[in-house]
Amino acid sequence: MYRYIVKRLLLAVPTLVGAAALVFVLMRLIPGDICVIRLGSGGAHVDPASVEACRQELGLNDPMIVQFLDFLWSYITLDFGTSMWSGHPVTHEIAARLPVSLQIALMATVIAVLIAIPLGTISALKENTWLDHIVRMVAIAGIATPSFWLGIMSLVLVLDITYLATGKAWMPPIDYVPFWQDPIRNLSIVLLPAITVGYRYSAVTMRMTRSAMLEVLREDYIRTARSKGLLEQIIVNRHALKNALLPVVTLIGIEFAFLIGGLVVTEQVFNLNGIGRLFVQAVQNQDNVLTQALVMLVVVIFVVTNLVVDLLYAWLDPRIRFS
Amino acid sequence: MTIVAPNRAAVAGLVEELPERKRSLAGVALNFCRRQPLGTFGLAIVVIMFAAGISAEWIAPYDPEENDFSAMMEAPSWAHVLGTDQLGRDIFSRLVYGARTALIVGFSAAFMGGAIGLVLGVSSAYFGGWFDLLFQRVLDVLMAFPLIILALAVVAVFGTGVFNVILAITIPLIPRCGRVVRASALAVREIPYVDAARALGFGHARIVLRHMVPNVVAPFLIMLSAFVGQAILAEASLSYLGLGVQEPVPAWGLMLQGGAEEYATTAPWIAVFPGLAIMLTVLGISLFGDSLRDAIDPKLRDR
Amino acid sequence: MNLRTGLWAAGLGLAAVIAASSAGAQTPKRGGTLTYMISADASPSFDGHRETTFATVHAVAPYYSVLIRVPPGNPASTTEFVCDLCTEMAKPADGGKTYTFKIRPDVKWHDGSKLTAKDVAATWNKIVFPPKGLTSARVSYYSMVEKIEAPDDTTVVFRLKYPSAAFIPALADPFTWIYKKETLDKDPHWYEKNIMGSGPFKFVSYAIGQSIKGVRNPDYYHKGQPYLDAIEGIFAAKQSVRVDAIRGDRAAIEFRGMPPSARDELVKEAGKDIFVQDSDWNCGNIITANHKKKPFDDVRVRRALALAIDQWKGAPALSKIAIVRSVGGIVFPGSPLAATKEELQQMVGYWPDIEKARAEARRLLKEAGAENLKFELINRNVDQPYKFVGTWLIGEWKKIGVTVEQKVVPTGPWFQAMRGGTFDVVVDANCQSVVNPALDTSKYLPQTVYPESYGGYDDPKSVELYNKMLYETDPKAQRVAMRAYEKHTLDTMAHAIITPYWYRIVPARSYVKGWKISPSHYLNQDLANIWLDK
Amino acid sequence: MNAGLNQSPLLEVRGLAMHFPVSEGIVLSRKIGDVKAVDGVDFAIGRGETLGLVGESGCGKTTTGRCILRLERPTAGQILFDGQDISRMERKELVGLRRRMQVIFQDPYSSLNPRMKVGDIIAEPIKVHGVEPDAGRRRARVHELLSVCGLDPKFADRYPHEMSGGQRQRVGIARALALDPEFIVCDEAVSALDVSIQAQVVNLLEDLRERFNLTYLFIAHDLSVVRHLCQRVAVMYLGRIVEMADCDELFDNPLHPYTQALLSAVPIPDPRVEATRQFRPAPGEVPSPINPPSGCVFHPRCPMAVEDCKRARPVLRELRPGHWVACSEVH
Repeated sequence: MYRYIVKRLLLAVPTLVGAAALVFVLMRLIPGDICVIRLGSGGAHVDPASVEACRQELGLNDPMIVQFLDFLWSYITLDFGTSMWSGHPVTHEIAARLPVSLQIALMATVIAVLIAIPLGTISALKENTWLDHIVRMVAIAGIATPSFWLGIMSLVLVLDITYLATGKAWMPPIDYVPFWQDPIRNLSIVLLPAITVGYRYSAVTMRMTRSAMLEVLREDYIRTARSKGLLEQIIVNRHALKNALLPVVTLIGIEFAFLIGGLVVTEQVFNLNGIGRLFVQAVQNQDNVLTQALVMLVVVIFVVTNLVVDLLYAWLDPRIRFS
Repeated sequence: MTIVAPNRAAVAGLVEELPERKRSLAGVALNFCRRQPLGTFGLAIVVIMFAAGISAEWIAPYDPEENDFSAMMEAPSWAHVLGTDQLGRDIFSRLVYGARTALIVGFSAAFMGGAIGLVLGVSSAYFGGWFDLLFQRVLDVLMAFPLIILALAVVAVFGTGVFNVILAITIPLIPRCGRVVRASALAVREIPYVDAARALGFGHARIVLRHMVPNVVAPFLIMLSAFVGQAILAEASLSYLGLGVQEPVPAWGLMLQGGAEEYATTAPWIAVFPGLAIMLTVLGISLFGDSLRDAIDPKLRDR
Repeated sequence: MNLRTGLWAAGLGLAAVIAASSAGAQTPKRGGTLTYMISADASPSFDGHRETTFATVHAVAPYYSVLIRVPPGNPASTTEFVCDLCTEMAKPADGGKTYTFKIRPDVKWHDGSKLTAKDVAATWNKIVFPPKGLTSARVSYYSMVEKIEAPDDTTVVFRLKYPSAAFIPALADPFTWIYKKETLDKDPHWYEKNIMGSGPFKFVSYAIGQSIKGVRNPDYYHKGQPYLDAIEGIFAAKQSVRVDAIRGDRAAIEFRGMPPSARDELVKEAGKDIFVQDSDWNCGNIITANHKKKPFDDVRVRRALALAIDQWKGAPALSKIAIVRSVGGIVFPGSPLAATKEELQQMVGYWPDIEKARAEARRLLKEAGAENLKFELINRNVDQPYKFVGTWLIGEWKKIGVTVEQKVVPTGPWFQAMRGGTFDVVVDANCQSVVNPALDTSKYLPQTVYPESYGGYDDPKSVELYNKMLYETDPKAQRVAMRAYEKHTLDTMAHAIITPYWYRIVPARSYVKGWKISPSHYLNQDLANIWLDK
Repeated sequence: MNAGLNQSPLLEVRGLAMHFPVSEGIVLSRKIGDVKAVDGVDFAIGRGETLGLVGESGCGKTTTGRCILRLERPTAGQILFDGQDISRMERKELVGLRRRMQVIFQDPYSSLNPRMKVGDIIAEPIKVHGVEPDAGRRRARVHELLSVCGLDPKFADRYPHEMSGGQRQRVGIARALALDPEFIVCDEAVSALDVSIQAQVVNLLEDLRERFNLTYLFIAHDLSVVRHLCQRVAVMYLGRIVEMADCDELFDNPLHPYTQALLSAVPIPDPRVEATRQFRPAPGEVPSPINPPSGCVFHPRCPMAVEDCKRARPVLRELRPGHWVACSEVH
């Protein structure tokens, strides 16, 4: 078991290095650099001498290979560098944004699971009835709706409804406060985006629950259980659901890893100061150091979530053993 | 070698009658419609969108790129059934032409990403060894990048425009396809007809393309339907971040950019209709793809 | 100047009340917290000397003092400058080569220590002569400065290499915050990540990428100010968020400027709870064709591109949806040096009869063998107003049979395309803080003279005309010289197409008082004079 | 070694070994051993002869066949085909060999590409090797091949899933014949078929051998089929040949204790049961090929084993004319 974990983590090393190389190359393929952006984005003067000084200061004039090796070496020594944009350590930059993103991701996951598993199960049990059709429609609509559009619409709706009802538009607060500091303020900020993200997430999960349930319900042992006259309830809970959960768990895990990507757009809509928005800022500012750090973070989250999913899988299904 | 009349063994082999051919295509379609009402609904939407995209010139009442400063941000009326946008362009016309853009972007990205992923996935499974190892690591790397971030970087490198947007969406789709295909191709690789093909001295290209690819194509086709939807949504997201298809090209995602948020309260029709168009189209494609899977998957077919 | 007052009819028939001058009539009230939006993702570093974005000014300016500035009571002035830290504006001596400033003796740093001329001189030395490894973004503004000294604790002396009228406006640059010498000596990078000044507000906290907070500086040397107890700036790059924030009264104001749609929305809903100030903006988009690429080397093609554009009809229409408004030439429309409408209409690109202009454009294209011209328009990924302008232009060009594909890129690649000369035609921008047409119009000089001119042309005649204008001291004669330079730039050579100047609209909750709009969003941002009427 | 042949052999295998490395670790993988699937095999097949290769599943007989076909690259040893060593040949050089040497697989269901019509399956090699560039003549040739293999030429337009197992196996044979080979490896070619169909296919193979002067390597675990079709038989155990002799000689007079055990396991009449049952002629488990027993690999299960068997690896000796045995205890 521990051997397996170590092995999996070692396996992630080439992935990390590959991701590092890819983001490194990609960022340097983008024309221009952070110096012309920071010196020129105001629309005024871009003094060539200042650009040169800035490039020198940020080490952008070093040979590519030197920059890349520096980058790798700094990660080996667990020094992730400082943001080229703000001058703050990237750990600092990321730590400031992580709580919002994590909170939304977790809340979205909870919302998704709470909606998806019961509805997916019902849909499978009532296959091809109008109930099933409605649930499926709702689920697929969740995947089909652009999440930013849903976000915009829900925000506008909140503003308009409160305006019509009270004569004064209400909008969620703009600056994030941690839950333990001010739970109400925190939730009023986070709830809307969490629901927006969670809906899409629940849609994916619901579909998977339904098809996994359908598959399990057709297995011989369920038929046997049914023919023995066991209560439907027991069959569903004890036999079917437990087995159907396996692929659902995988999906939840994988989707969780992808959630950071989904947050990119949602955080823009709701002006949340999270990882996704930071990602877009870093790419657009061509802040190579920060972008690299964020990619590494996402890759690590991806690797770890996949590992956790596999371990969970084994825990749920004792037949799976690691060798 | 010369061959003469049928021999003893040959005669012995002719024991069974030739079996009947399978049902006709129309019969299959009819059966699909009966069993999959949702899928049929989805198919209908897709067909309508296709029709709109193909015959945009005849359907659209206005030039979708023509600015009309005398009719800016007009609410839906008989002259402009879905209203006009901030530059006075007819929203209905832009939606109709936008269907073309959406389908071109969606299908080209999905098919290109799918096709490259298919060939790479199958090749990886076929050749095995270091190629496969390398391929898997590359897949891991690409998969770990959120789709929108990878697309964002690609657009930043190459710039916007329909072609570059397609490219930006295609690249992240390749590993998603490659991974699924590789898994099924690994199974196919172990099937003796691949060995038979090798023993017959066929080239790698022929074995991969003619013997392995066609046999992993069924799950792949269903995955493609999901990709088309994903590509359309990715285009919309890229546009939202300002890096999708650019003005004045009529595109749904683009119609949601800027105007959608800016005028969401004062001129909601600008934001609502393109969003609905995206939602309906992706919904249609997904419903159809899902039902197709249900119809094809033998595990789900027996009822 | 050019601050517009009175009624302004909006696109949807809504009216916004603007009464900028009436604000001064009331007696300021003390107290309250001002929450304001900063329309950017985040300030890069806190060091104004190093940064160029308004985000840094809007976030950090309230914590610092400067040597001189535009008058807070009349920030729209283009000619008037007043002291902040000095006691009196310096008079040029030594034939205009020496400026001596006396520094106020009553200024305290936020840490309690006393601010002296040594600090001022050290700061200006850092700005003008940055030590190796330090970036100072506006070094080129100060190329006339030879030496900066502080002979005693209350005196700062600037010695120039040659007399220059551009010196005092450059000295009033809103980024030139005064830092403490002791700190600079210890770590010249300290001010990138930390804030410690002598301004009207004391820095309290910064939530990375989210908000910045400060409280009233009780020891502020401008007596009675600031009026506010506290300030909080919240970063939000998305316009809809900022509009919603003001709509929902989560924030009171956003200083950069919003498009008309935002104003209409706010006014429609909140009515008199919203107070709008607006002004022409010393910023504009310039359409530059790459003279090094065919067929843009042909002046006929460039003239045709200019002729196709109906500025007079386009500007008012665009002003309903984008932050642009006034048709202008190379000079900021509010300036005395600017062309009148009649003068403009003599030039290519401003003809009053658009049909005639477009016929001429088609003729020119045909003559140049560039019928059915197709090209790529590089634009920056900024909605307001870049993309609106781009889309409008493409529609205009289509009318003379020119097909344009818009390629929108993020800021970095946009700059790179211009600097590398890889574009066909680009939507460039020129945005200055202090209005100074004589310097601002150097943008249209050849690249050999002015590095940030991206057309890739060489044009000695243009340099000659510019210099004639620059060194002319008589205002009337200078205006005539400017017309000649302008005509040469826009008509004869058609080096650039000037799109309508930006228009700054700042809607705020009407309880925000005391702040006055200026033609630049960089100016007048220390918030000392703002008070809340609640 | 030219065991038991009077003429120059068509195929000769010398010291053939196929080891699959087993490694551990991911980043710095280190080899921890080999699966010795084939470990020093020698035999030869004369022209027109059929050699049976029998043994339990996992004994390496299929791997031997795959090495000869060069679907695998053997670790060591030589494979002389018509006097030419093919064991080290590269892909390109092998193309010529492919036309002379073919294979018939065990499972008729999976050895045909389900997405191709029968006609195309058979025509493909003819087309690829440029034997018959003309499409019409190629079609005629396909029809010929189908009739030779006892199938109605109309089957050319059918897909494999529309056919029965026996019919499919005939298609497999027709495909193998398409390039007009001299030598065919029949890898358990009839094992998956019903007994009645088995007989038909065996008859067909026999018939084809006579008509086209084919040489077979017939890999099987079903001894009765081997006895019917083969002239000589080699018995494999754990990657090695333990006994080889003329067919009748081997069946009537097995010398190696393993062969004896193999022959004593009475076949079960029901072919389906026979095909699936655990074939275990001797007591005990077959040892792991990763760490085969020292000396004689059969010694742990051998009733006759003596102390010496653990040490010395017995060589294949010709105890009687044409009868070779690898056992130090039989004389």
